[in-house]
Amino acid sequence: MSDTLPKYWQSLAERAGDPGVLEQARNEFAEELPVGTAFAPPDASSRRDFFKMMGLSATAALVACNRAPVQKVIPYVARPDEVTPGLALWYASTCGGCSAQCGLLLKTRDGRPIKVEGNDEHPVSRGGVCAVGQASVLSLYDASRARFPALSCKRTTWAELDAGVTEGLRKATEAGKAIRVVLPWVMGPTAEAAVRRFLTAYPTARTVRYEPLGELAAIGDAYRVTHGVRMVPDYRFDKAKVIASFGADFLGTWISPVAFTRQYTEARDAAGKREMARHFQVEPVLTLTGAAADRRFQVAPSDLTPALGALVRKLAVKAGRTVPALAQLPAPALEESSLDEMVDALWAQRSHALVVCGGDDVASQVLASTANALLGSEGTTVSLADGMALDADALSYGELLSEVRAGGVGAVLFLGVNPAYSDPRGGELETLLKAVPLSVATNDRLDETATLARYHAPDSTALESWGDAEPRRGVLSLRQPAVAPLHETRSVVESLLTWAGASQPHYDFLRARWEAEVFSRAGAAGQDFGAFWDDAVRRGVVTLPAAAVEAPAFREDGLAKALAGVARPSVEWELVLYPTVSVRDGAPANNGWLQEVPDPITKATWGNQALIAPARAKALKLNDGDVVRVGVGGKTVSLPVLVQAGTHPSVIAVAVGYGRTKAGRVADGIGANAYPLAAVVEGRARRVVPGVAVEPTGEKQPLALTQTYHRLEGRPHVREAELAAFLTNPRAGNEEEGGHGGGNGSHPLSIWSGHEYNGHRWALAVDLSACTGCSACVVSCQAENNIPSVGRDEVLRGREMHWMRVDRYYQGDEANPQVVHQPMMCQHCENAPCETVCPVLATVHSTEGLNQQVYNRCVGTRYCANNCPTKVRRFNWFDYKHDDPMERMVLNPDVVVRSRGVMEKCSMCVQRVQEAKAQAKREGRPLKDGDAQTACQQSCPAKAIHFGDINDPASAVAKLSKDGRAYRLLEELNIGSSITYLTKIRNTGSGSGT
Amino acid sequence: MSASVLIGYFDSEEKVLDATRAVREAGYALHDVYTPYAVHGMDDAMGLRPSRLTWVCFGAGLTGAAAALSLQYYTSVVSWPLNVGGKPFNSFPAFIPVSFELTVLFAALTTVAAFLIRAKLFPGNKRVALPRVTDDRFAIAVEPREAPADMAAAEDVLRRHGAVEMARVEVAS
Amino acid sequence: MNDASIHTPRLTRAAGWAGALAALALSGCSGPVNNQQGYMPEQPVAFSHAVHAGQYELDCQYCHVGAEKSRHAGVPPSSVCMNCHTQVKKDSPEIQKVAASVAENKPLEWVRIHRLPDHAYFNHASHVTSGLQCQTCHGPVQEMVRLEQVEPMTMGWCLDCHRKTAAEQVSAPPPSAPRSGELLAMSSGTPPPAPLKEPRILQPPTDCSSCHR
Amino acid sequence: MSNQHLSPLRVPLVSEARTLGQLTEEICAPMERPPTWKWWAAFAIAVSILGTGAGIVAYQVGTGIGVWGLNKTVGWAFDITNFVFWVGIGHAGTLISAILFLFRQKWRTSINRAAEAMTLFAVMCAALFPVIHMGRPWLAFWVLPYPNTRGSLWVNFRSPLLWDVFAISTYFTVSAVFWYVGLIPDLATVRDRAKAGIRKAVFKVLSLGWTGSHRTWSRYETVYLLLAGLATPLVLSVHTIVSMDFATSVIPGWHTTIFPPYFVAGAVFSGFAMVLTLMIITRVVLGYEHLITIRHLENMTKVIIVTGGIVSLAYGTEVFIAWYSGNEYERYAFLNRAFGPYAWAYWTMVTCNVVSPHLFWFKKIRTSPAAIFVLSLVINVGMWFERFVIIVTSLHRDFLPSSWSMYTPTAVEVGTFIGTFGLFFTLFLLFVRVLPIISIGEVKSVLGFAREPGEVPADSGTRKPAHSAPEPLPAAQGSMAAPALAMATRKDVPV
Repeated sequence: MSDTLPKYWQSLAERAGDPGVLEQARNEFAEELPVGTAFAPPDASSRRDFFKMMGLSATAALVACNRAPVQKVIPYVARPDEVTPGLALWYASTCGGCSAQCGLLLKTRDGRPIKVEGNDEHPVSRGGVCAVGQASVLSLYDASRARFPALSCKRTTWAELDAGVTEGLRKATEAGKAIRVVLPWVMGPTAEAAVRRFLTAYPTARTVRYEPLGELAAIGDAYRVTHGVRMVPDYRFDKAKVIASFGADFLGTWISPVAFTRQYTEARDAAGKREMARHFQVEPVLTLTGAAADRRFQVAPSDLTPALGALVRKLAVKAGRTVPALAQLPAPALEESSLDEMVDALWAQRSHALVVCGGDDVASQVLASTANALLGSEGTTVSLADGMALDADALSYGELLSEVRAGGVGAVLFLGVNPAYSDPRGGELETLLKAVPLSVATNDRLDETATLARYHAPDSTALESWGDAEPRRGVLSLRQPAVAPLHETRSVVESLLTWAGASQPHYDFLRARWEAEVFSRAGAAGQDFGAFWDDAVRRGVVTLPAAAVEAPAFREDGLAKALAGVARPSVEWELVLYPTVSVRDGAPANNGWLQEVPDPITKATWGNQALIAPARAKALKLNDGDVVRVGVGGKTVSLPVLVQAGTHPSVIAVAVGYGRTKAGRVADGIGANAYPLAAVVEGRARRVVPGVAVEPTGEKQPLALTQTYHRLEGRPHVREAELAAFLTNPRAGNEEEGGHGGGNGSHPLSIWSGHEYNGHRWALAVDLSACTGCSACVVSCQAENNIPSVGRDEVLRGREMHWMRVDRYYQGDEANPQVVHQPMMCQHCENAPCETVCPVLATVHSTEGLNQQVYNRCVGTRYCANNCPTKVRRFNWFDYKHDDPMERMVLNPDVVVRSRGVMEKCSMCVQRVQEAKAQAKREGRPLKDGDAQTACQQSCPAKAIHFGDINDPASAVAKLSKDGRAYRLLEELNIGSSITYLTKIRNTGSGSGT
Repeated sequence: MSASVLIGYFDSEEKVLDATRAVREAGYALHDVYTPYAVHGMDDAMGLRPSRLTWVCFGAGLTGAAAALSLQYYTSVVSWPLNVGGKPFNSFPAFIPVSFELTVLFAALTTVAAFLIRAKLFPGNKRVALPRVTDDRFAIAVEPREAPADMAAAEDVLRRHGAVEMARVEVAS
Repeated sequence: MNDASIHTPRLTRAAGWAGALAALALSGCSGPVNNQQGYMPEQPVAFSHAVHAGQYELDCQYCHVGAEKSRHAGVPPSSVCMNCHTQVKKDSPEIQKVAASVAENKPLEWVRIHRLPDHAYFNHASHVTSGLQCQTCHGPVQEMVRLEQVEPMTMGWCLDCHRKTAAEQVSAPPPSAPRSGELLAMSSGTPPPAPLKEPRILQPPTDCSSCHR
Repeated sequence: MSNQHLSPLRVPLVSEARTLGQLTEEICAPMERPPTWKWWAAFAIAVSILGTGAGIVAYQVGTGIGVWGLNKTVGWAFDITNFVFWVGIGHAGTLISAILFLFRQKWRTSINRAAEAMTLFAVMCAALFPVIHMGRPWLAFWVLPYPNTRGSLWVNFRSPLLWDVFAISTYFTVSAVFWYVGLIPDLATVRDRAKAGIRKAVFKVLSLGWTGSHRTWSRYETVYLLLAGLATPLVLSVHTIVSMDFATSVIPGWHTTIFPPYFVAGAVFSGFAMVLTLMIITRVVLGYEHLITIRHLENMTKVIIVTGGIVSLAYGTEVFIAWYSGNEYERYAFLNRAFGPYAWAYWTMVTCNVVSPHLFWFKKIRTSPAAIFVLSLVINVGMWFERFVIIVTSLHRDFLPSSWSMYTPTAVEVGTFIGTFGLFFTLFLLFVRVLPIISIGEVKSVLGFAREPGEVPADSGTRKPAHSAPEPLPAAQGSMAAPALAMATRKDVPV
């Protein structure tokens, strides 16, 4: 039977089967789990300690079963003031998921953080949160996180660790050996201050900035060339009218996808602005951004830079400038006409045009910067004044390796970076570190790098620690803990300060720095810092008045040198290593939600694949699931093939972030690690590798896809219109009125008169034009509604449990298809086919128009799911137990955990709606539009989902449902869907029609 | 009180039909006729009236239909009306199948029950069948009369119509 | 047909048995299934609601603070008991248990009496702010020396009240907790929001998703 | 019974001359002698399959429906296929009994008992699936409307599944009653043949004190007629309701108005095929070739030709309407059936159900038990695939292409299906052992059918030895113990 059980849940059983592991697990738990310590003196000042207690009573509640076992109620001994059991507390904070640092609201219940939402007041992320940010709350409870500091992977105390580290640092300093702090580019101003304090304390210390994907480094280095400053400008897609992106997946993974998505949808709000930015995408592999583009040109990876060069050349001609450095660039394979189309469009908008470039190639970033300079878009779509300065003095990781090899390094500190896994030279680290007397890692777990370090000083997660961020100059985002550290971990800032001999709590350091540096700039004249601080903590973000900053100017002098190496090799295969929107560079991989959220393009879960073009697959007689060996320079990785439309024929693309070996029980062994295949050019890792060998192994490995059919078969489920047609006819592309009469609002002939909805009537509107398919909603829904992750085996059987999914269809040529995304959830049909067929009334309609599913009444005939025309119902095939005592803490106590054998589906977040209604009632006021938000709506970075009362004519959803773009699914069935879809508008410039 | 019944055994359907008619025409009261299978024409021969079980069946069927419809109406409209798939509380067309089934169920069970009761068939019944009438013999049972001579005449009638055997049996009345 | 027809009484007897069985089956189905009515376990501390809520007329929400704002009414922390019992009846062995709890920082493990299954959502605040008396559901607590579950607390019992309340068009009392704006008004001097003009007619929901979600 | 209207078209229903006593003897003999080793072997196999099936079901109930191959798109597959398959088989029994009775088809008499038993066993097999296909089968009783403490939450009388509950339970109850009522006189025969002992005691209870009184016979005939009259629309209603599980849905390929007659015809089609399968075995094994004659078999093949024709017509109509309706989903559903990933199942169905019955136009095939036997199996396979095709190919690709998926059964599903055959044959073998599988009373009443009055030998007290079977299958020969063996046992009866 074991092989029929889902793998994810099975792995516990596997562990249980191994007595050694079991013993280890037991010890761990005995020592660390709240059981013994729950009643330890809760420090009166540490207001968030008591979650443990509440966790315990929650455990009791979950254990409770049919017939009255005696249940205990365990109250606090002394209840913290702000906590009322059963009431949610919200903390404004800042995401630590990636360098974008979006604003968050953390929802805690009874002391446990249970949900991450976007902070609407945050001027950069503006209420959106991506999938990774959403999932960070599950990572908080990751059972594989380090629970204590360690020396040589064995438990130690912080005091011993600090003594050892300080001693090691002192020795290194005394010996004149170098101390190297390896850290990411973006840590936040206060953490950078702590790093500076550390560097001051140890004169031989220097920073090494490490970034697995190399994107920020490439931009920084390019701007050092073109503007003399190592920085990342603030890209403003909202101000752009034409966007040309060369391989930058800015909606998916590039720099700050949440902020960019919101800006992008604003720039393309055809309905509101009556105009729409045109988006060109030039890329070798279909990305989320390419899928959204109006015009997508497919090029080989090695052709990206030449193509961009040619574009810049043409721009220079338009601008009447001669840039000699451009002449040396090789000619691109991209057609002249395509280039001209882009150049004309860009030049027409000039300062409102934006050229961006992705990847880790400095030359192409230099070209993008040149293009923006030529267009004059600096200051509008590319703001250098608001940009983010990067550490100008930092060494590269390659330089560090050389130093270590040379024997001059006395201490290395890894601050949350994992080069042993994510650098192609990661394998060398183990031997190299043996020569370094002191090595310390602050990674959150004993991962690939931390196990190599002598000391492990685990950092607390972003949800457990203080901190701040400056995602745009002048926008200061505060991070506050939503819970005291669950384990014996310590904020990296505190660690650095301690080792620098200036030990003080992170909070004090942060507050002091804010008082000294932020408060003074805030222009809050006459205000008391205490009030300012309290307000900042409450809001989570402070926007400082614009300071007059002189933006650096473009200069040509370095171009020739920077562009010297650009070549266009002609090879059979080029390997592209790309990050996915879920596990990104691999850091958050040990997270069931992220592993299971399907890739927005490939729809693959649990692992990476070798993506190849359909034509190439046909030629090689390769099908989905055929395992190929990808090799370069003696290193090989075996991966199943996924035939991916929109892939350049010379490309084999592999996602990074998989194949972890020491991330934990979820991620280990899922997929293969492709980082070792990366090239190393001049000490830098490069994710485009020309000349790899691809050979079929003859093996098969099924792909865990959530969608296996990719064409609409001409069905009108997704409707689209060209901008020009839409501007003349608001119903363009949406003329179809449903098969047999009817149309928006009006009902086809029916023998029944229907029911009246006199009070609220909830409905959703989904703007297909705004939706980018990023899948943040899927994870948000999963977090809000206690949806289990079922594991690879169950996904393979087609049993993922997501209540909402994002359908992705291809149209046109499969070599370079048009892509549409359609969020799909329960349609809450007025005449719901599922309700009629349930024998036991487990699914019926509410008086507020919701299609209710009563789990406890369900006997599990699955008839409803069969009769569901949109197949959005999900069945609990097994007991998907939330049995990890840590991970169970993430459960939302307002939503019941479903047992085996029952059907479940989207409830339109009825618990949130009820809570909003109850709140309004208690406050004695009517419910306003926007009081109740569904989880998917809340986190959508594109604000593509609108929820509200369709009976309230003032509500957004009521207005949208009457829009010319509005249509409902399957109207000819007379199901009366409550979900309105809005036609997708494209701006391909091809005139009219779809 | 008990009395002896005269039993005449026959070995074929034709003979027993003839004999039955003859016994009745001779003015004897027929106690009953026992046969191994349902002999067609015997109702006439014995002068039995058609059974009234058809009416029981009809009544029970009506009861079943009424019960089913009221159950469905009560539960769906009165007790807890719920909006199921936008259909009205009283979704009459959808109630027809169950009504039909219950009509048949009530009719069938009631008819059989009425038959069993009327025919006094029940488990634990101590009645014993006459020899071989459940196999290959047909038997006519003639009600006794006061005068023994009459019974002798009856025996004669039976014998003339081919009775292969005669017997007198005491039965409870 | 009069052969051996002596067994009619048996038939009637059998019919009687069948009837009795059917009645039993029916009563079994309609009777309280799985409810805890009458549950009155012993508690770790012999706390008497009759003394506190009855004799001394303490407000329920003095101890059960969550009742008006949270879904949980909450069991009071031991420290709440000690608000008075540092002075009153310090020497009682029962009080000493509570004092010990506070001293050792070890919560008392009360036995839960009123409970709904996990799949039923219940919100105290919604009911209390609608003007429902605690006793309506919890019985005459102020007379109970040892607490007992009085009502069946089944789904049907909940629904009966919801349906009746909806039918009778009962109004909610004015909110006792400050409304949004009122707090601000109290502290900052801005004009408080206008009082509600019309009383809120209670519309207790009978939708499944009100409680099952 | 005399028969005045002899015609060349009518042939005797009992192919060899028999006395009443001989008939009793022959029909009761198999249950009165100890079982043969072949019966034991067959029974052992059936019980072990049943046991395995029970184990598999226990595992499935204990672990979860996830052990089946279903997924988010295909929520029913083997389970409901098997359910409809077994219900379909369960249709011939009551149909043969009731409809043929109403139409005065006297040839029914020698097969109706076994066919009714088959109905009951098939319905038991069928009823298993709606229960175990539930995610929480232990709550299956929730489908019954009974007063409860949930505010009295009732059931959804609009759901075809609920109609199924009532239809299947009514069908089972009425079929069982019909069968039992038919059995009462024969039970009395067995009772009267039995000597004192357990058999006597048991049959005494079961026969309810039947005396063969004609006053009772008279009412009995009325009741039987009424039951037949009730059962006939019931049979039709049951498969109509089963078809409504699909027909009332919105899924293309299910949402079809012709389903009720189509399903009923299909049920009769498969039911007769199953009756043929069983009867061909039984007549050989028990030596009943003169009771279950070639003519009986031939008549049933004719029914199969007709119902097969109806089924074929339905297939054609579906495809035509899918094209004619202009509904893109409907069109796609049928194109997908014929040419999609499950085309193999569709063409298996067509071959078995549309093509193979036409072989019965040939008299030679129609009168060859071996050929009929093979074809009956083919038809049953075809009818199983029909349900599979309807259920799985409609579900796996419906409206939104994004949710399209494939279904592959697991060993658990296949094992459960095979297990139901174990249940079916265990019950059938027990039935063959303990009850007269041919209605003694009814066959006796047609003994004289199409014979001169004198042809029926009046019982002279002498018994002919056992008939010689026309062409017994070699394997079955040994079990044909001569009725003469049992002759002595009844000599103690006077007269």
